[in-house]
Amino acid sequence: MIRLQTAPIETAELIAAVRGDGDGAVALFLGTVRNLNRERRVLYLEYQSYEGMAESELERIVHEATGKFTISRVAVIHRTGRVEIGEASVGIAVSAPHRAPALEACRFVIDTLKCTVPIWKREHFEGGAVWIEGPEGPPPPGS
Amino acid sequence: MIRLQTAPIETAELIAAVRGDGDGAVALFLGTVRNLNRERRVLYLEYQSYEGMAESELERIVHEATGKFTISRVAVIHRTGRVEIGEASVGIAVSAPHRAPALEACRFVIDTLKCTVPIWKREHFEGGAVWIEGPEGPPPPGS
Amino acid sequence: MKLRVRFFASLTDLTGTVSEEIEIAEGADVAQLWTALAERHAGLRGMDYRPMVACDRVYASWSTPLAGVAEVAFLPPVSGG
Amino acid sequence: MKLRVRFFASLTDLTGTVSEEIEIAEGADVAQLWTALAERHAGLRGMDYRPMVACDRVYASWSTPLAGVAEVAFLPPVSGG
Repeated sequence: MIRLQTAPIETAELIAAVRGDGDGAVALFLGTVRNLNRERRVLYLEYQSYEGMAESELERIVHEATGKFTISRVAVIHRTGRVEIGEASVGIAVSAPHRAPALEACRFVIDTLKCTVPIWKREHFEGGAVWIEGPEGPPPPGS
Repeated sequence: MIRLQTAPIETAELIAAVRGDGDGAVALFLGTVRNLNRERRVLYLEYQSYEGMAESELERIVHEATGKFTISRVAVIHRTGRVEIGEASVGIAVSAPHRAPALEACRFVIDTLKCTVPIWKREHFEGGAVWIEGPEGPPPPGS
Repeated sequence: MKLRVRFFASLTDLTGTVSEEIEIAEGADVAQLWTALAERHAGLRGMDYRPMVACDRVYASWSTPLAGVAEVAFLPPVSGG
Repeated sequence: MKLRVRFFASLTDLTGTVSEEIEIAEGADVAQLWTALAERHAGLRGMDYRPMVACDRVYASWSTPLAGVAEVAFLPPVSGG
């Protein structure tokens, strides 16, 4: 299961989507919105995604994880729009026969998601808002 | 929160027990009962614990994890008595400002729990039951 | 040929738009498209990095030819999770 | 002095009990207690490994003296999780 949604993430749904009777482990990761970022008080975050491409990049990551680790199923839900402090912006569940690959694949999916999936967050604070963007690439040609 | 219980584990309770507004990550691990073990069809498991000592060993592990990793809170629930196929026998939740220590501490807690916490499982299968016990130590003195 | 261009995150602030159509020469590549866009949008000319690019929702490079492409998206460093 | 002894997992099958009281000499250690238990329970004599031991719910060693200890537990290799 891969989904972008504006509604809050239900962890029970993520777990139910991956759980199987042959599995001995389920690893779950939730990225949650912090009330502080770089010592600035955050009011809420707002997520923008490139619809269609975000889902297909997530599919690619899940496919890569399934090839790399001995796991059974992966489910990923990412919020879009406004996400409040303390809420989960992303939830990842991985099931596997044994615990080590479940936890390692969960780590791989969140790490890769943060590098490649076209989703951006805008941080809203008292008096303004800024786009938070990852480490920058090389300058544009001719600049 | 550290608890042994006969009732099914509610993951929402584990997550609520650790989540804080300053945290950016929650890692959760569920150990679930497999329907097959060493190619034998399992009917259900039965967990026995050394009450009092199991909890204090878990406290010790949580304390060690909190010293070792930059994490906020840890919650552990382990079932005792009969646990059905597909149900979680153990649930561990760890919150942290950042994702890497949350996932690493979760791994540390389950790995250490499996080595030191006085809990044993008895596997029930068609026609019998056996105690599952970890790797054995040296022979008793004088044997 | 006609293309749809999409901007995301800070690029929408720099261009004042999330999406626009542009007419570009047959045989142009992504770098040439960017040059044309920078002529339209002063905000893009001051950028100190080159964004990632996707052609029809698949990551591409700045030398990717645009023949047969319907939608090009410029993607600032992502920050999901 | 009087002690409570607890057995777990396969040790309950080998001894036929989960708990019993035993009278042991002042100054005895865990290893001496085990020898006394093995005299009572034939099942313990055939064991090919030495279980872990806890004194008053804290891991101890086979040379731990039993003075002041109320409860000794013998613990097969654990298998929780």
